[in-house]
Amino acid sequence: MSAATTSFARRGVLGRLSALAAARETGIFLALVLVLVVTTAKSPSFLFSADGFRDLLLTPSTLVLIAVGQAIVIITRNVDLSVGSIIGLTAYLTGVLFKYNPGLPIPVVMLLAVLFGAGLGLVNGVLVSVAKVPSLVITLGTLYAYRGINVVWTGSNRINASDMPRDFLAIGTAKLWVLPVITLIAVVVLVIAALVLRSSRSGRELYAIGSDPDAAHLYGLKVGRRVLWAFVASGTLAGLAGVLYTARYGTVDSQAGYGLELQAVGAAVIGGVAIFGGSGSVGGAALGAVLLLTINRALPVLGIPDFWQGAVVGVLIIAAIILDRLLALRQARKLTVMEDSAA
Amino acid sequence: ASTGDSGSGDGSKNYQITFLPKNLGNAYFDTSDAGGEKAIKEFKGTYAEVGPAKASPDAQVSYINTLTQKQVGAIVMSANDQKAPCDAIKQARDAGVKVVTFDSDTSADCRDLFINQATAEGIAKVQVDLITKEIGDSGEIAVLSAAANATNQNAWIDLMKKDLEANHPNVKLVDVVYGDDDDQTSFDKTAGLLQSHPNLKGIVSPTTVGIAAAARYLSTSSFKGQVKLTGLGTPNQMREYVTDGTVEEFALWNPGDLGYLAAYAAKALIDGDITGKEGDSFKAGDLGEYKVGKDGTVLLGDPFVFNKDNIGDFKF
Amino acid sequence: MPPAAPATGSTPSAGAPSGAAASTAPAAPSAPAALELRDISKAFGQVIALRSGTLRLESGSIHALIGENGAGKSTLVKIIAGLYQRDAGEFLLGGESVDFRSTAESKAAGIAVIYQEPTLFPDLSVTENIFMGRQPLKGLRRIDRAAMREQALGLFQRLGVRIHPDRPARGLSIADQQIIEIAKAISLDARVLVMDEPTAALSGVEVDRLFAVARALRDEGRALLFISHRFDEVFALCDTVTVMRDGAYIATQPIAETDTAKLVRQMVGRDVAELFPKQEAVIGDELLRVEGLTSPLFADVDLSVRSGEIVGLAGLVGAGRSEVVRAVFGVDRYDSGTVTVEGRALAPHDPTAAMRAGLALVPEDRRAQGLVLGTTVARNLTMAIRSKLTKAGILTRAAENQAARVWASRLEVKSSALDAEVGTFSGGNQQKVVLAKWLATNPKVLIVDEPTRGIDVGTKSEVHRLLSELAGQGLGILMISSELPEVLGMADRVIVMREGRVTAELSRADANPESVMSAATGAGAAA
Amino acid sequence: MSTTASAAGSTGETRAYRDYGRPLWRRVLLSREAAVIALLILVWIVGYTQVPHFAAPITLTFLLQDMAPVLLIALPMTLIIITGEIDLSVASVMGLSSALIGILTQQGWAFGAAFLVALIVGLVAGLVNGVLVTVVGLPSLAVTIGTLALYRGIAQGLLGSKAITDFPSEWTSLATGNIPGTPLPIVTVLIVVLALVFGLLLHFTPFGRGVYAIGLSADAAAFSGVRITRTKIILFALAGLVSAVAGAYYTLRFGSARGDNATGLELSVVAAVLLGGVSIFGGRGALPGVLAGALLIGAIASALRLAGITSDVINVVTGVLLVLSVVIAGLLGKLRFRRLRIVKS
Ligand SMILES: Nc1ncnc2c1ncn2[C@@H]1O[C@H](COP(=O)(O)OP(=O)(O)OP(=O)(O)O)[C@@H](O)[C@H]1O
Ligand SMILES: Nc1ncnc2c1ncn2[C@@H]1O[C@H](COP(=O)(O)OP(=O)(O)OP(=O)(O)O)[C@@H](O)[C@H]1O
Ligand SMILES: [Mg+2]
Ligand SMILES: [Mg+2]
Repeated sequence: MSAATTSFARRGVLGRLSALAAARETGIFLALVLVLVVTTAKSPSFLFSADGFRDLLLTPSTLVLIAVGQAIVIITRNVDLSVGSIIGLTAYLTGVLFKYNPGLPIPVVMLLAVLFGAGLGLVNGVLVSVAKVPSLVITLGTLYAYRGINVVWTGSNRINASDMPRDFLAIGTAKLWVLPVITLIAVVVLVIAALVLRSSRSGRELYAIGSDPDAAHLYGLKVGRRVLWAFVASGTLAGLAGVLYTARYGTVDSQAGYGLELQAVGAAVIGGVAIFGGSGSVGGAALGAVLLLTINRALPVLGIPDFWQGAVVGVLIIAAIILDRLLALRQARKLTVMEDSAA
Repeated sequence: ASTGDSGSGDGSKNYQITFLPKNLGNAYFDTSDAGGEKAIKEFKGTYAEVGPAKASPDAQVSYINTLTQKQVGAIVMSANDQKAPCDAIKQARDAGVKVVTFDSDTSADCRDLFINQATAEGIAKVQVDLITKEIGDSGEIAVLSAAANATNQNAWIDLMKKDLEANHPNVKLVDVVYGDDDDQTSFDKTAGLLQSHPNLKGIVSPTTVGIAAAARYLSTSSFKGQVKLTGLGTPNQMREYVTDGTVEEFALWNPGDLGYLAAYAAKALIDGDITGKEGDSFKAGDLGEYKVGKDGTVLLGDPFVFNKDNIGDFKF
Repeated sequence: MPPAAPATGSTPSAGAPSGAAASTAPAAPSAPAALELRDISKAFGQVIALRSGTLRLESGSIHALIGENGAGKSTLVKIIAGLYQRDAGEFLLGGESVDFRSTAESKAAGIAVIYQEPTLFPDLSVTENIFMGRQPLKGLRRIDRAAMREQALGLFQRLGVRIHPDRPARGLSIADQQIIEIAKAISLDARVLVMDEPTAALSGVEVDRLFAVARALRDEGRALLFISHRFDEVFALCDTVTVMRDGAYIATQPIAETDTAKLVRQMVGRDVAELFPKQEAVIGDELLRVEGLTSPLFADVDLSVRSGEIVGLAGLVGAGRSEVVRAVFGVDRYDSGTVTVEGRALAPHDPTAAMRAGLALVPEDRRAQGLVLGTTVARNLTMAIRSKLTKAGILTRAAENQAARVWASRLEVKSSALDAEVGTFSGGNQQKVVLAKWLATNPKVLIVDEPTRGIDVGTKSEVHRLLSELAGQGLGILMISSELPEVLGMADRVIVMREGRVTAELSRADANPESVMSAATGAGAAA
Repeated sequence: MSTTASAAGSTGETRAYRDYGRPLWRRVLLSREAAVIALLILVWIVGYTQVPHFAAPITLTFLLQDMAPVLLIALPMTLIIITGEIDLSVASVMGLSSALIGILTQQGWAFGAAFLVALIVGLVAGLVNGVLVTVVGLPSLAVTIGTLALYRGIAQGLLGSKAITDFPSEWTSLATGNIPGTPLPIVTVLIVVLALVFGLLLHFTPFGRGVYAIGLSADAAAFSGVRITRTKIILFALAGLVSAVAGAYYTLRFGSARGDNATGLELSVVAAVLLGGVSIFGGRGALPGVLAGALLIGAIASALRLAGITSDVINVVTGVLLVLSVVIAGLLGKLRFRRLRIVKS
């Protein structure tokens, strides 16, 4: 019986390395590297021109933000289909605030827009957790409602680059050393989210809730409150993405962010976040977002016409979930073997 | 029990004219529809504008249906698809509603009149002329278009290809990409173009959304001034980039005039002055006299080239 | 449910339980109890789950709570846990009145609960499962994984089990899941530990280990509440026993002052004459034959069942018995071997074919496998015969109700309307629905997997009488049971499995506790 | 509670079990379907009396034409959602069907033959979804987000920037014409026939019982001999097939085959199904509610458009209705629970 302790001894350095190699995220990272290598071999400027490198980092940044938010929500066995619409509303709010209140300092406007996103997320969260209604239905509803409100509010209006301060638009392209500022923001958000989800009690509770909500309730976890906060987080990140969207693209009409929700879910799924909650990481989701958009940009370089991009993305998503399934089966088998040998 | 509607007139003419742009929130259509409104005010009609939020091919159909039911005098629309709205338009015309297309046409047999902003040849030629002049008549160029299915875009691109082959053997059109008249997509597609084609010397974007997005990308990138950009744009959107040197020259007709002309054409149809057959002529307010050409088409005029020197004169 | 026979114990009527309870409750000692419930009531809609829940747990003592299915035991537990809020009554903890709004509050007050349903998070490691919400922390309030893992290993060692601390809870056997629940409760270091049927899925060895831990905790001065349907366990472990019936408190007595017969009387309100009334039946032709059945979970399983015969399939939990019958019935795949029914080979992995051939399987997990919870009694009763009820391919509600009425009455299912949801039924009543559903298919061979697990003595003997009658009518019955008395009492022949293999086949005469257990544990035999 | 005497012992005699625990009016009037149908009638009455031109029969024509693809696809989607799965790829299958019909007719195929090929491809697309979900065992939400991109990508890849617009008028008139003498478009016949077929299948066959059982408890269904894999594959294949039909209808109605036809329609279908009272968790819902849900969305949209309100407001209305319908249903459930408890105690 004393053998139990030793046979399940902690992994050494080698063990950790092999665990890293087996991690789901590593696979996506390698796929990303592969895409980069192949594409750059074909056209060196894909990576090695100043703009190529910048766009590699810059293009996926907004998607990374909402993919991280989406991952947090999906981990709790929910889904937030309204993020695209939240981006639309917060982007427009950003523009409107600048256009009609030229005196407002830039950080205040940004903060207000992010808070607005958080508020929209809060609405989702309250409906889901207080009314105890499935999130797919609720956020499908708010996807429509938020976008509809946006269209009504915007009308045929439109925010142009000239309506906004140059300093704000500069955020869209500014760099800190070699890193675009927007990318830096995305990375900081990602690191914080990853730390919280991995190493804080409340972060782990999100996994527990997603793994089995009924058990979590019996266990005494504050399921409603945690789920609520997950939606607020998703809304906040979508709000931030909306602000950065405005800074980067300079023009906002009523369709900003349209259809991004499925891309965000797709990115999370490609990144190994299980659609039924309980497993996956925000890092994986972020990598999924980068891979998705990098492939999008790589295809034309590789000579595949624009039109086939959707098909490639589809294959990628399906391949990713099949891979997850295979990995899960393998892990189950390995564990049985381990326990047998320990016994 | 429908309540009686004003103007669905027995005695007086039914001057209820509704503009149906490809989508709302598009600066180009804001300008053209404003031109239409101005014309309609002049002849004391009722102006309205409805439209979908997103420019999808089927989205205009239910609007046409509704306008048919409401018995408006005329619909003035820019079609999202050459064929998709035709059946609805036919129903509208059967119900006595006149249908004028502008900017982007449907099949000639389904509408009454098409107000052509410029001939396709003229538009293709002015853009080819501008870009070949700017890049010194040799090297690689690419096209950033709107939706892959946009009728007018594709017609122009075909003509440009022919013109290039015939008259500019050293200029090679290496790629056509589609920004879907979406700002973000166009922006990203520009970035993609520059990477896929390191030797690219020029981009032509025959769409106002595309050229503005491309100009914005170029203006903050290292390609500014290196890669030439021209196409069809509006002065308001392009002013900044012409001033900072990203773009030297671009072309467009005056969309306000286009809407203005379309509204008068609709009035002429309602009045019964014209029926849309070749040779009909009508008076379009300040713009003067216009003649209906082949296939029920009315031509606005030649495209206008904007540059640093004249852009200050335009406010749309 | 009016009592059918005169009761010997106190028989409080449902209307006035409190007075009766007071008369039989032990005199209040001077020191406050660790936990005390007085006249707790709780209703769910129209269902009154609890009328007068009364219970007094002393520190340093193990208290048993017994009662028929639906007596309200689990409801009482969930009120203690703060999962449900009582409608009326008093709840004292250490002499002070408490009012838990959530399970977190009861946990904070030092109450650990093992629920009847496992509450694990399948995607998380077993270590995280044990420490969820109170993981050891290091700097910056980060979780200290190393420390957490060490503590988990310590707990496993104390419980004497080998489970990899990093493995996810998904795929754990029911027994292992229960062990994790126990580890979780122990790690809480609570003053009061409540266990709702923790042994239902455990084997003898595991039960012994659990008991050792429970006694150690008692000796440390904690109060334990133990719920079980197994009297032997109650007598082996507990100091005091409280009986409930119909949501009401019946009696509390020291374990030494009572016996099984008395407890049964108190539970059902009448004498239960015979628990295992197997009648003689004519053993006829062979109906089911399984040869060389092999899968990753079992190997070379041979068995046969004849008409009129009850074959007991005995073994420890985890021996793979359920897996064998699931494969036989076609729910699971198997790698090799044959299943023949009345001489005809059965297509593998096709329950429909098995049903057509005359097999019926009453699975071990009633709520998840036996019944479609969330739909009506009628739909459940006719689920397996729905194709036979059609006219020209069309199935109507009238046809369903017609058939359901017949079978519900034949098994005396307690329900007033046919569109009542089975999820609201008590365990025994649910088991009757499952049995009826399968008898409706008019099977030749009835396979029952733990047919009386977790159901009360009254219903239990009804089930036994039914099985016996069916055998008498010429059915072949294959009965998996982990309860030795049940196997020995009911079976004409006993097949014993261990670690996926058949280790013995014993005639009724040869089957006794020693012979079955030695074949099941491998003791005495060359392993 | 039960007052039936527990006559212990003799089997054989039939006990008195009532068919229903609640009176008819409560079962019917308190159901989700009844609420949706009532709302539909209400909208119709308001439209009829308050909105100019709404009373015209042509409103119904346009409404049915607009909603036909949603109504058609909602039928198999209802069954799929009742099994606890979902199919988000339906609109992409429509696009694929449209693109194929376009390409093939352009290459000189007869329309009928091209239509048949589109149907087969739709069926295969559905089968692929079904196999990935059942045999490979992947979650349908993720799978069909993948095939949503994949099928749409193939459609756009095949057709590129082209829009093919020449279709024989005898076919297009099928999609645009009315049943002679009525304001009902011809496609109504297809909708009614398929609605009857799917209604029978779901509510009056053993297969339908299996569909509900799978959604409520897949395990218990498997143990009762419900062929889960087969059932789900059939349903996904049917969804593919019906989507292909809807794609053909769409192509003919607009006379235009394009790769991007019907983009985003999947969400409208799901919204209609959920609004109609089907539980996203499976096991609950009925077809009449779904049909009413789809018609409700259509009726509100046309009333708004006729009232001169930009029909994008319909998005707000659809969204809010969807949210309200589930929230109110949830709250009502809680309330009923509480009331019963008060009565008892
Ligand atoms: N959430 C609930 N909703 C409705 N009725 C319930 C609920 N929980 C329990 N009941 C009912 O309350 C009664 C008591 O149930 P409880 O689970 O407490 O019994 P038990 O004594 O634990 O039985 P078992 O021995 O089968 O575990 C039963 O009739 C049961 O159907
Ligand atoms: N989901 C699972 N995944 C992997 N192994 C499992 C799973 N379920 C059971 N097992 C293993 O299969 C074997 C048989 O399990 P099971 O508990 O069903 O046996 P049994 O003899 O049928 O017991 P019972 O008395 O509960 O019917 C055990 O080794 C168990 O660990
Ligand atoms: Mg219980
Ligand atoms: Mg078992």
